[in-house]
Amino acid sequence: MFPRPIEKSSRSWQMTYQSLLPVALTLWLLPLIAVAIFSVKPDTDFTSGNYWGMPSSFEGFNNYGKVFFASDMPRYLMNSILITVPTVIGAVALSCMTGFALGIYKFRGNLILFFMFIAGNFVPFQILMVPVRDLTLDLGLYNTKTGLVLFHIAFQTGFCTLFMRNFIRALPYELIEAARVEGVAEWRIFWYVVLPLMKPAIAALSVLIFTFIWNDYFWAVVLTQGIESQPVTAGITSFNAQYRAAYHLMSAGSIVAALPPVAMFFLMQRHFIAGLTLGAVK
Amino acid sequence: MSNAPQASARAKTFRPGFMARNRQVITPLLFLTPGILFFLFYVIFPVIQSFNLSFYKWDGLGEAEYVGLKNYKKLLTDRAFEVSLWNNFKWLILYLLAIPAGLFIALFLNQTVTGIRMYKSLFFFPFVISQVVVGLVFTWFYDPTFGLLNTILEQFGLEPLNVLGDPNLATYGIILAGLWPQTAYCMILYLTGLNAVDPEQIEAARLDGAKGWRMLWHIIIPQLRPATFIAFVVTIIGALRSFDLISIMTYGGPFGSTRVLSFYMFEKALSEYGFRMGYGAAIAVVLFVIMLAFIAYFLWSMYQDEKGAR
Amino acid sequence: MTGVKLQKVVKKYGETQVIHGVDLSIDDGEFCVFVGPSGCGKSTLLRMIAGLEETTDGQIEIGHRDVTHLDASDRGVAMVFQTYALYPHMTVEENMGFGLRMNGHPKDEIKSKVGEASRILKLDDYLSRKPKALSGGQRQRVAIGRAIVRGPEVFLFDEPLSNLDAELRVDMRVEIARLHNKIGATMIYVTHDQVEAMTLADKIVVLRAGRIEQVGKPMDLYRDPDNKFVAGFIGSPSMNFIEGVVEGGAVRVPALGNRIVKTTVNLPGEGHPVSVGVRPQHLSITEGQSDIKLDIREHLGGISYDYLVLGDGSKLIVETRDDREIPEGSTLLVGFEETDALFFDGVSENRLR
Amino acid sequence: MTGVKLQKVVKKYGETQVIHGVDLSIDDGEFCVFVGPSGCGKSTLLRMIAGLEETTDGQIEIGHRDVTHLDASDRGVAMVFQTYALYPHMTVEENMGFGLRMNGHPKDEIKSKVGEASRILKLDDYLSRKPKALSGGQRQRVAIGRAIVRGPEVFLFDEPLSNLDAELRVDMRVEIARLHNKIGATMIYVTHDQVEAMTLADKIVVLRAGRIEQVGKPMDLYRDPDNKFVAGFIGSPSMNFIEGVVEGGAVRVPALGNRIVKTTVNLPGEGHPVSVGVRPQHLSITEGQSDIKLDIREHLGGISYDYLVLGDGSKLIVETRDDREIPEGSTLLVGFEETDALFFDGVSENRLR
Amino acid sequence: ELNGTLKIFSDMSNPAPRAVMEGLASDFDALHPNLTVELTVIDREAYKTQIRNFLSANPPDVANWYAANRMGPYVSAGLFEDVSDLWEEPAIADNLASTKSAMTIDGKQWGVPYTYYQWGVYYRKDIFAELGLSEPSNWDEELANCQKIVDSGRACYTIGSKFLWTAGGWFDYLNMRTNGFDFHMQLARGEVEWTDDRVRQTFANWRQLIDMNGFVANHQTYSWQEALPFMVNGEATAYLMGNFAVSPLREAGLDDSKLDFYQFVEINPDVEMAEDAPTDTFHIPAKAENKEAAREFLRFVASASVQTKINSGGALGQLPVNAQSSVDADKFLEQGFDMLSSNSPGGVAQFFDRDYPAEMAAVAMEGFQEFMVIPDNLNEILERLESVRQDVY
Ligand SMILES: Nc1ncnc2c1ncn2[C@@H]1O[C@H](COP(=O)(O)OP(=O)(O)OP(=O)(O)O)[C@@H](O)[C@H]1O
Ligand SMILES: Nc1ncnc2c1ncn2[C@@H]1O[C@H](COP(=O)(O)OP(=O)(O)OP(=O)(O)O)[C@@H](O)[C@H]1O
Ligand SMILES: [Mg+2]
Ligand SMILES: [Mg+2]
Repeated sequence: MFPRPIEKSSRSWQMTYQSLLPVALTLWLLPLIAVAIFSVKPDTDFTSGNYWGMPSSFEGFNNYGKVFFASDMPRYLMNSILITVPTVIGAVALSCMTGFALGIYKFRGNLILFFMFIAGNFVPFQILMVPVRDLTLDLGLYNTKTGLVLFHIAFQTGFCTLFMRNFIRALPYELIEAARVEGVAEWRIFWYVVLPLMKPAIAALSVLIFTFIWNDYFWAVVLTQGIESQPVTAGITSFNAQYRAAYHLMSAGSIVAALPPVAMFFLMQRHFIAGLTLGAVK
Repeated sequence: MSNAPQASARAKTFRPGFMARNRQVITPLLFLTPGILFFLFYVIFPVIQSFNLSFYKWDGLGEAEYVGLKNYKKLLTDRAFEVSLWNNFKWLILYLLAIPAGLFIALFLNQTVTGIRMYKSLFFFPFVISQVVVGLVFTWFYDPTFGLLNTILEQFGLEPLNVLGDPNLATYGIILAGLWPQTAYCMILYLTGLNAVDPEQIEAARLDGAKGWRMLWHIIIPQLRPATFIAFVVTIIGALRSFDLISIMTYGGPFGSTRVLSFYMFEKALSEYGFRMGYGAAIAVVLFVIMLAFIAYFLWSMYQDEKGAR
Repeated sequence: MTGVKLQKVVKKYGETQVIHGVDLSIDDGEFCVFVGPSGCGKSTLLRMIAGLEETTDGQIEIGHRDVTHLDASDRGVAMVFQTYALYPHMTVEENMGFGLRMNGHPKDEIKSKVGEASRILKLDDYLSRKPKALSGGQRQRVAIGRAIVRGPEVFLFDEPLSNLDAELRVDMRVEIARLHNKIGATMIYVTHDQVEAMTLADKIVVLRAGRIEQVGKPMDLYRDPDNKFVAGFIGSPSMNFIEGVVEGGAVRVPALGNRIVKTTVNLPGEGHPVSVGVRPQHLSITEGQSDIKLDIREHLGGISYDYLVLGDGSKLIVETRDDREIPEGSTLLVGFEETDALFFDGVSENRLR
Repeated sequence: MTGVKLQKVVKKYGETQVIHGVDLSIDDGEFCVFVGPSGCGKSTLLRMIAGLEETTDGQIEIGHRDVTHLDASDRGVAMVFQTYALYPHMTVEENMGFGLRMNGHPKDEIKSKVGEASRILKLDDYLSRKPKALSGGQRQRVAIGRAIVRGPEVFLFDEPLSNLDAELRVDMRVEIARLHNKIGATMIYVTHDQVEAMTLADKIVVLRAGRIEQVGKPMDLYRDPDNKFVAGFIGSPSMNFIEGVVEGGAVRVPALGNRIVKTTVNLPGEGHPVSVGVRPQHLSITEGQSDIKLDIREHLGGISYDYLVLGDGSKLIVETRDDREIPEGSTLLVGFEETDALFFDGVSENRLR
Repeated sequence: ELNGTLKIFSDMSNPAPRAVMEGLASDFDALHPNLTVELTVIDREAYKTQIRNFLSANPPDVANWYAANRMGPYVSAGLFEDVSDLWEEPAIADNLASTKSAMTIDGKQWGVPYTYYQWGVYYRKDIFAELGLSEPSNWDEELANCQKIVDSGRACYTIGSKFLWTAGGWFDYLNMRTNGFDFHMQLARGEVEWTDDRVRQTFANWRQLIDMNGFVANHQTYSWQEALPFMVNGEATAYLMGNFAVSPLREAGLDDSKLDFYQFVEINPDVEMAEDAPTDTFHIPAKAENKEAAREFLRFVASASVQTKINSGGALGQLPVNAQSSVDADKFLEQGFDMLSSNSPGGVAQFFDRDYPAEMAAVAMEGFQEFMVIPDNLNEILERLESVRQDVY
């Protein structure tokens, strides 16, 4: 531990460190591991008080089978996907444009607009709750995925703009100047020069927004109400209401609900971490 | 070379059209318009509306009734509001523990041994998981009958604790649950920050005889300032926005002792016995004002950075 | 017909004025180099010509076209940046053809033009590589290639070689000279490297704090500077200046043991301060009793530089070619031919002629 | 008694060996410069002496103390980094005093030592500034000041001037020389700058791929290199090498019109290839019919460089001092004094003596 | 003949009620071939907040809700359809007369009830037998029983008060037994101060049970379902709950030999017994599109046969409202029916959070929970409630 590379320290400390790592990790993830074990236990383990022991039999297929075939979870998962994916696309697309405009051009009010996005991103979103709910009702989008998607896009645009603008800002400005000198129109500069260079940022941001939106609970509760439009975070509460005290099923349900962002994170790990570094803020 | 070229120069003098002359202004405007419209529509106007609404009494169904500052006056004597405010401060202070904790883990993991990438990712795990799930997991962890916590306490022969049922402990219990993903977040910020630490400075400090804690304190931490700043900002925001965990773990209880402003306003405005929109909006405004201090601080430091830049 | 003409060109950033009414005309096919100390406005002036900075006042003509308010993309210039500014996501070929492609030229034409440029710059083997797979010198060549392809009227270079290491810099310098010989376009080149300026330029423009100090051929500036600033700026190591006073139609130099330097130039009135400028290679030293001390001697192989400290604390640099060693710390006598000395007004710093 | 001695020092990174058993001894108070092409191991060797890299094998002594396995902070060395490595969050004063503070020296002592160093380096006015408010040269001085304050036995410099611009580099070079004269500590200095190496060093160590090629005084290396590598590496512009063949006890040089160069050195057997090395200033050119062409001529004021292309495509650089203009593209005759030529075995590249 | 679609939103999200609701929908669908019935079942807790939104935003044609005060806000906001016309039809007017008052606001009726259920004490017969206890009939016996149970290492009552309303049930019963039904209504209407001595007496009685550790510990962390296992595992012997608790208890393995029911005991002999019997209802949103079909559906669920069917032990396991319906041959339903029809002379209340205004109910139930955990805070709690009362009414 410490910035001093471990290779430079003694052999025995290296061994200690190597063996300390899995121990620390297990402790750190203990709650999750417990849930994972819960999810493959038979229900008799809970009635017989065997909460923390090894599963007396492996019921993983059974439990997860219930989640997938005997509950509304698949519907909720589908809803989550239908909410998350369009939001990611919309927010990233919008913010590519705003980020480009704010990052490249010098015009009066640039900084003010930029700060508006940042400030908007940082407001406690509860303050938006009542007006946004009314707005959504008025638009006839209450309890629709569209309503949720539109709001998420708008709200995430603040953060995404901050992220994209800072990323674009870090691109060598000469590239844009070079293109200008070459007689390339501004929108073509955006499309052919800036956008391809933003690929890493787009990837990173997409993953980031994906997890944010997937894990959103508050707005799901505020703007939707039923199985036809609620995402899995809200769905899990009804699922849990349905299987109250059936810990094995609740665990399995939770794991299913948590899986997509986790999978996303693992697939796109590099981008994800890059994303945090680049944009670095939420 | 005297007359003719000048004439032709004048002839060729090119008066660009309005578009061409203002290209550097119009282009960004076009690019910004959709984003700004969205944002105004869904974020900026609602904030203003909330301010406005806080001067009304409205049950969300009928007509709103203007009541002036009455909602705010009522806040002053509302015990639940006071509790929420206090809890918010507890959140603010204790949530900041995520920063040193994250730093500690980051330092621990900042090595190059085989599989370390995997470890780093796994340590980051809690942050990727929905707070709803985190809340559930910790509720079970604290469960007074079978929870792991009490199983462990029993091992040590200690009295069982009902963390979430004890009005003095519940908030801390929830904050601890919140610290788990937040620490992971700070950890990853610090890990990336550590990547950017100038190795030559560490070497210089080694030659200067700085070791261990002193190296950390005098050299490493100052260099991690950007990471710390961001960790600070996100932690503060996270603390003030805390809602999911409370909603899942205690629903504000026992008897309202774990409420924070964001939850209380939800309760007042949209929950089963609520629908006092104006009052809820007034709470939101208070929350906003608290946050404003941090937003202002953040913008100010961004402005300092921007001033020097291009 | 593609010279460049600046008339009373002014640039302000907010309140601060960085270019103070520059007048300059660069002929068709000329190689013009801007030099000057850091921050004097070289890049700014170049970028104004390119259209990357707005011109606050005055007029810029390229080939008799008033381009002052034209967008960069409409000026028909090409620019080579210090950082190359290659598009990292495109291959060398795409980089070079990008400008043509964006302006709707047919594929065949692009291909043939890129091919021609790559032949000139010996880039044929790298056409399908991405910039990051190229060495610094190759990247620089691609950047130049990109400029060539569009066949612009004017080339602009902003310190194009300063990111290369010494050896490559020499090679690329020669390359650019060769290119200019070959395509004969107007070129404007910013550098702070003495050698580049002296060797490449048809015409050097010496800038100082947003104003032109002198314009001329390299050797003219070297031999016949208009003022002390230019004299000190051109040539490496810099010219030595020794303070003197006009006395009886000649200049008395106290620091050199009150040596009286005779000259035919028009000296100012009696007692007026005058700077005597002598280049290091025109000074000669011999051991001898005086208050001039040899501080440090640097051997560079063929030549040595001797750093002298005069009695009044000022410093002189002497370039010597012989291998005769005078120990550091010795006292010295310093001499020079009177014809090698230049004289500058001690107050206005203008050259006395 | 603070010389540095390396014995069979080896460095491996995993499997790759980058330092191959170096033996070197540097005397107390000596100024030793490591030069060599990029990647040859200069920095690695220096950092091994500093204790920043572990020594895989061999022994390092500082002042007769075996420090091979000592921690960096216990070796009594100070290092100046290429990037300065100033602590950005501390003022100049804190930067300089940091080492003493970490070693528990009392405040007064730190203050007086920092004061002394800042006086030597003329940093008094900047003591309370943060590094980012300083210019490059000032930062470099602070970095040196930080090294001085700790009063180390040995100073290590890793390309300390390479981030400065040309003018400042000259100033700081002289500054370092002066500092060495003043405090007389042992200094080891890594650079790839010819001029720095030649002017600063008491002793130059030429490295190549982790091995020492030659050690000696600058002018000794310049005049009397042991092999072609050293000959080509020391001196700027580099020595010209022209390929020849031993014929009848002399060397025939086909590229110069089969000129026969006579020499007293021990030549290898008949027909053996030999490189003839001549420095640019020792070549002379005259216009005349031949297959040697003047490619480009660069004027630098006092001197000019002529780039010649020989019939076999190889190149020569000639340094001329006269102002006589030979047009570019002319054909030339090239001559040199036989005594100015060095000879190298065409196969082993060793110097023929 | 009906056609188009009929959208129904329902809060019957627990497994058994859900099946009933789905059955209702499909039966109705089958009756009307040209009509498509779309059923949306929403989580019972979530439904309570969401009804406001969908009533105005995307109203269904039929929605579940509750009788009495709970429907007040929607009626006054004009979101429920006046269905007085249905109540003029004899099939409803005659057979549902007993609940007409609970469905009436401003002299009009706003929906039809389909079920109600008794509250009372469900207990572990086998444990009572084991301890030699019998069903208590007055407060002293209750306390005596409880003492024995506590001595045996169990809790008398399980309860999960995380979502507060279960504590409201306890207060309702203690208050109605201590002060009577009329006092309950006065308090609900805000006509009595919370600091009144009669209220204090209610709490004093409650405290007796609390002080003897009559309730399971940590009830504040559980929902009512999470409190069930205490009873199932025998850690607690009884549960004051609505009849809907029977089905999960049975599912958990408590058959009729282990599970039994008794009416909440008399405390103050001077007051008449009164019961909580919440009535669940169907309404037509004012903005419904297919009101014709909706009315037909209301008639359908109000009919005797349907109510018989849906309230049977295998289905909801509750009491039908229609007088013509028959009560299922279920031990608990029969007992409940008897109790409500013959042993509840004081009156029938809806439930704490249906009789009291929402804001009052929210603060009060929170106070009850606090009282159950920290009885010593009573004064503070009552003062707080009093100040809210003054605010709300
Ligand atoms: N965007 C800007 N805002 C304000 N001042 C500026 C801006 N850009 C440049 N300047 C100022 O204009 C002056 C000229 O800058 P310029 O970059 O042209 O100098 P330069 O001669 O190219 O210097 P260098 O050799 O260091 O590149 C400097 O004093 C600089 O501080
Ligand atoms: N950490 C490392 N792991 C593996 N190889 C390394 C490492 N550090 C340096 N090397 C290798 O060691 C050799 C010597 O590197 P070193 O930095 O000492 O060169 P140098 O002479 O200082 O070069 P330069 O002039 O570019 O600074 C190089 O080939 C380099 O690739
Ligand atoms: Mg510049
Ligand atoms: Mg190096």
